[in-house]
Amino acid sequence: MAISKRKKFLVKHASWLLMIVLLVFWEFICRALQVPQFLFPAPTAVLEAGIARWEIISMHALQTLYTTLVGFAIAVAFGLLVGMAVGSSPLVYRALYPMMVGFNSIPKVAFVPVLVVWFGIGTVPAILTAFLISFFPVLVNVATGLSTLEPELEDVLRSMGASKLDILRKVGLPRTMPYFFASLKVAITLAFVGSVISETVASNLGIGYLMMAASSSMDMALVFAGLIVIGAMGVGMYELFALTEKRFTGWANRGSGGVA
Amino acid sequence: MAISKRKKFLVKHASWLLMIVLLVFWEFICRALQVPQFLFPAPTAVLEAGIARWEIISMHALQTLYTTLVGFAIAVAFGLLVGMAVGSSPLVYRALYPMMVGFNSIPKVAFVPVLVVWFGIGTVPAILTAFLISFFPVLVNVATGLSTLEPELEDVLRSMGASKLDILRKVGLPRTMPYFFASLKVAITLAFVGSVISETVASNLGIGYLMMAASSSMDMALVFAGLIVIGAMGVGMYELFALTEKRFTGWANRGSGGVA
Amino acid sequence: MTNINFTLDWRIEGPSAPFLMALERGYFEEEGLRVSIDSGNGSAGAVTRVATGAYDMGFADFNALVEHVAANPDDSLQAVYMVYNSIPAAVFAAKSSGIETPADLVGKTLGSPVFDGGRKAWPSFAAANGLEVDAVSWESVDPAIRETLMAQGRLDGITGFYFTSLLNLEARGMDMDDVTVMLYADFGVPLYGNAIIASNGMMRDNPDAVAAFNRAFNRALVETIEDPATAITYVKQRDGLIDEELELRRLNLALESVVITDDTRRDGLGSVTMERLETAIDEAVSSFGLSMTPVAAELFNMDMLPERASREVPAL
Amino acid sequence: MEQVRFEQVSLAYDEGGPLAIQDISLSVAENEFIAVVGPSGCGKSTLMKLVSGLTEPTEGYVYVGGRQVAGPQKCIGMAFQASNLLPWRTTLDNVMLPLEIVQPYRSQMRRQRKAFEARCRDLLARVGLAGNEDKFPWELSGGMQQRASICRALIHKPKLLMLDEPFGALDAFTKEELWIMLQELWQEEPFTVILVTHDLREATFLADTVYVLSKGPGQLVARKAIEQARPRKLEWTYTDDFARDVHELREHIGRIRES
Amino acid sequence: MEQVRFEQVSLAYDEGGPLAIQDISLSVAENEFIAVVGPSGCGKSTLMKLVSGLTEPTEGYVYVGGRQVAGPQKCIGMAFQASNLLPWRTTLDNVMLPLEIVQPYRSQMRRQRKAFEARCRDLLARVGLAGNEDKFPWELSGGMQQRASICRALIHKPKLLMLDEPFGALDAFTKEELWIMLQELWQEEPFTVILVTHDLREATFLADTVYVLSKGPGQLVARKAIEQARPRKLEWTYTDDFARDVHELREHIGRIRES
Ligand SMILES: Nc1ncnc2c1ncn2[C@@H]1O[C@H](COP(=O)(O)OP(=O)(O)OP(=O)(O)O)[C@@H](O)[C@H]1O
Ligand SMILES: Nc1ncnc2c1ncn2[C@@H]1O[C@H](COP(=O)(O)OP(=O)(O)OP(=O)(O)O)[C@@H](O)[C@H]1O
Ligand SMILES: [Mg+2]
Ligand SMILES: [Mg+2]
Repeated sequence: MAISKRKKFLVKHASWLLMIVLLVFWEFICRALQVPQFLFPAPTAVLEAGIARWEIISMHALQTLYTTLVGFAIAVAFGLLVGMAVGSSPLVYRALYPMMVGFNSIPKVAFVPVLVVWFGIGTVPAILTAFLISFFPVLVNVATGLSTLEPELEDVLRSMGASKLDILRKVGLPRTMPYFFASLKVAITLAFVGSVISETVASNLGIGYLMMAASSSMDMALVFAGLIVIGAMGVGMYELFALTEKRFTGWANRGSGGVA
Repeated sequence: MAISKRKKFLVKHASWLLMIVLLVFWEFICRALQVPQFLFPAPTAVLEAGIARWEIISMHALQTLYTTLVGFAIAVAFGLLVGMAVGSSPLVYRALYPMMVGFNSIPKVAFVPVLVVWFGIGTVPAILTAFLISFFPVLVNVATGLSTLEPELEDVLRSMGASKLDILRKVGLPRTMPYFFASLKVAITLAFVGSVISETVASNLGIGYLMMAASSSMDMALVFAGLIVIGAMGVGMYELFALTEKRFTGWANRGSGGVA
Repeated sequence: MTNINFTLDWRIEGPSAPFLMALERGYFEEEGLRVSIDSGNGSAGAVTRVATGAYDMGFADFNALVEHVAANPDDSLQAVYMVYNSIPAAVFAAKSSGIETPADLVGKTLGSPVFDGGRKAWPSFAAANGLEVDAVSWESVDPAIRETLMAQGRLDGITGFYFTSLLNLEARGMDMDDVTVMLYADFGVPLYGNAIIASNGMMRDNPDAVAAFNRAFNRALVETIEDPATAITYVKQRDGLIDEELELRRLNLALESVVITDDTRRDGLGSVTMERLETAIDEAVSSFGLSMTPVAAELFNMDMLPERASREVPAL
Repeated sequence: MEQVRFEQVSLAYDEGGPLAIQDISLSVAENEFIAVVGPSGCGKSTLMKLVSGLTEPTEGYVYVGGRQVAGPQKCIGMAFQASNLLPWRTTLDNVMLPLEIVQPYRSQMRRQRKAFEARCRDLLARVGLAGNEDKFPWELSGGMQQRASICRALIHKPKLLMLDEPFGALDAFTKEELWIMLQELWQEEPFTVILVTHDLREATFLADTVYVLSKGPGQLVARKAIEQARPRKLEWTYTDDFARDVHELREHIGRIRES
Repeated sequence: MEQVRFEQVSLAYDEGGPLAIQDISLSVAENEFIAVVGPSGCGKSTLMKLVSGLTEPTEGYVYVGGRQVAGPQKCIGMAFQASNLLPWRTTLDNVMLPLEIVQPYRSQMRRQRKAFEARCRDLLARVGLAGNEDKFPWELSGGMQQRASICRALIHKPKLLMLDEPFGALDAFTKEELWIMLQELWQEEPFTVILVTHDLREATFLADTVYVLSKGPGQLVARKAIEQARPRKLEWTYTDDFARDVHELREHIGRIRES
């Protein structure tokens, strides 16, 4: 029992423990190899910079969080809708899929200038970039989830005379939830990447701007503080999903003990 | 029957047809709105540029394809392995997942300068960037696939006294294939993005370099030709997966008629 | 043979001509050097590349070097050949916004990336022309789109490299008659431009190779000035993508604006005067808000320059 | 009036492949209770899919309620051979499903949710699942899943009820209780029933007419009317009369196997 | 020698929740054929999971082959109540699965693949599935899936065979054929069998000993030895002798239900 309790403790706090281990390791590497500050600052330096400038950082972070979340929300809605279309119709599947893959192979940063020219500098291009970069995983996973739906379950609904829409709502989507939540984890990281990238190209606000500004004044510690804030926001969003996911896909995770 | 034949034809060639429609639409917009060439060149201009410089483009494209594929291969292997660990062990799940999400929220382009210092400019940073950017979707989907494995199927193997590894090989992985292939579609697009981005920052070769060079000589048609070549390579890779996918996940797609 | 890997400030363009010419014509080899040249990612990035030892030498912004050494006093990177005798930055402003003189900039919006040399040196420009530092407001935009935005009238003006932004504005359909161009050097900014820099290790272990590099480069630079059109062919040879005509213009603009100046006519190519160097460093320190002032003599190593006679600006 | 009608129906799952059923013609009157028996793999489940419109016949026509079947039907309740409960819904929610889909319940769902829930709980209690309403399907035993699936087929009072081996995983006593329950429901408010079963006693006890399918591609080989009056009592199953009927069916099937 | 032994075993699926089985003690001799009967939901499948080590008892101990069960066993063949065939494998490959996992077959797989395949095809033919080897599970009827699953449990000649309602979806004739087949196999090379079934005739015909579980949390309420000599013939099932045994079991269960 004692062993199991210790194990539970370990499982519960594993992420913190690992993070601390990694930070210590990073600090050690930086000191031992004397990695120059302007290349890769040690965590202590980053922390220092972060604390010293936390007000500025948090202002920029809020902006980035805002654009990211709006872009992400649009991406999820769009990804779900198109994913449903792709997953339910062979015609749409054939027509859209290659196109989408092609489009997504293109670095979105190439479109930012065009967006800036159309929508001005700042929030809108960041939102759109976050959207453009993050809808694809949602689309692919929703489409895959729907197209691998067991026909037996579909038949249950069909036998009641359910419409296509009913089938989608009552069987297709619930069955697709594990796929959907998996894609959210990928999509949120991409949304952050998208808005930060757009901010580096054209914005006066946001972590992307902060990082550019910091790196142009060679303040790498601040750059890394920005990166870490992004990472932390990503983790925060993940924890949020993890909570929701538990509710929606508990049935699918019934096998794997403590995971879900 | 005639109708069904026409429909089949439509389904088969849908991607081409849609592409042609879009190109015509793009051309039309460019002409009608007189979109300036330096902002968004028309397809005809892009085609012209592409044909005029096809030798150079294909040289750069080959380099990009090479770095992308190597990075992608590493990403798939790594994503599979870590995904298997995350999907089978609650401890690893808890420890690694938040970390990975945090890491992936950070734009990879921020790491390229560091990679350049260690590995010089060119092929290696491009490969590594492609890897870093594209392993996450594979990891997430493999982990999700494994952790949503029906315990009933697992029990079949367990009742034979199969080892954990056997269970993974005989049930876990086959069951996860639909998830895996979905992730490949996302990962390959990201791998292209990664290597191109790395090339724009640190390389003398590759489509990324081509695009930067072209844009600094204000040859937007060539920039877009580069983008389109990337897209086309993405589609090519997708078609390759689609073929393999059919073999491995046909069982899961049995419901959806002509799709798989 | 000594191996030297060298990073440019930016992509292969017209102004890279002398480096490529020295390579292709074998001038480096004649000096006993095996040189490889890579394209760069910004003139500040080049400093980092050399500082970390990833590259032995590079073509980098001298002001970025000042900044780097101010932040990392232990790093003894040195500039060894001042290629651009003055900072190539300029303000480009639309006459339609009513801008003819620096004073007209007050209250206007300028655009450029935060790392742009012109933007960073703005306080110098402002001081030299009697403006408040915050007389203009800034939009941070990527280099790739600032000219587009200005051409569209979304920005009153931009800062940028003279010979880059000028060409970009033209390509976006602006008539240079409608644009006010204020080259920093012409408006009292004493800052230096891009220089060849050498790493710590290079200077310590093999100063002769650095000097040799400079000799070879100097020779190529002189020949480039004499015949830019031929020089451009080496650029084309290296990178088939470039538009020769355009790059020739770019090269000529660079030569005219920042390479052939009163100073270089007087002191020869590549050199600096200690006096101006000190002013320039002070100016950089105050402009960028640096915490310390590096010692001028440690930042620029005069000993590496080829002899004076070979550095004469050729008469055209 | 005729409720279901097969006209020389054949079906091959793969185009040009072997037939699953062949040349079947039969008709079921409104409110008739028929049973279909036959060896394993003869096409009984296939027959059910045809009636409910889940598959289309390769040849011939199927009519339900006088209309040719083209796609899923609205008035049907079906219990599948494998219970096919939705794993993300509790037992109660699984049984509620038809009420969320089928009119007129669907439009009353909002207002009457509580009443519908009570109705589901009642039905679940009747099949012995009281107390299991909030369990998920995988927390039920095989027989319990099957009973939940029967409830799901019944809850919306379909005009045509189709049961594909609904009692296969139940012990004799539970099974017999459910026979009685089904008969009661059917007598209270008559509806048409098609029952597929392997249990000849079950077929005899419940059905008005029993159809026997042959092996291989299923063909109709016999049709036997069971004349016993309703309500039938369990005691009847101990009579010789009953045994004779069962035996006759048994012989039909035995003959198929030998051929 | 004792093959399986339960010592006061209880199990609750949820910690502190209701018991699924309660205080069960029994022992199965080597090569004994036992059957377990009881009302639906009484814990028969749970019992099987305990023997095969898929679940751990909450209280008490389970021994197999003299060793306490801690985790999955190596010498077991199990046919689940729901057939649980792997959907990405053809019928043949599903039946081959144990040979890929269990020693000594596993290490001979490479060299003897052909021979093993032939063996699987033989077994499939014996249960009437010849010609369906290359079909996927969802292309089989319910009864065919069940037969494939029986083959999968038998193919590697396990020392302990566990069958959880293996014949529930089969018609009477196929079922009886398989009874005979199972008895033959068992007599050729004896092994221990635990059979869960709802069919009391089946239990009586096949088993040496029949255990009766009570409703609710399953408890052992009766144990009946069937004395009939082997090999038993189907004719025996028509005798009064047989009927009496079946009836006795029936009464046991009937009494459970009333209580
Ligand atoms: N989805 C399918 N694809 C291809 N063949 C199928 C499919 N479903 C059933 N079959 C085949 O059709 C035949 C009839 O199957 P069906 O399920 O109707 O039998 P059944 O009478 O219900 O048998 P059981 O009593 O075993 O349930 C079988 O030979 C089976 O292999
Ligand atoms: N995975 C599970 N989680 C929670 N409860 C379960 C689970 N599996 C079974 N149960 C419960 O345990 C009890 C016994 O189930 P079990 O499957 O052993 O019954 P059974 O005797 O096999 O019934 P049947 O004859 O219907 O198959 C039931 O009340 C069931 O609800
Ligand atoms: Mg069937
Ligand atoms: Mg059971």
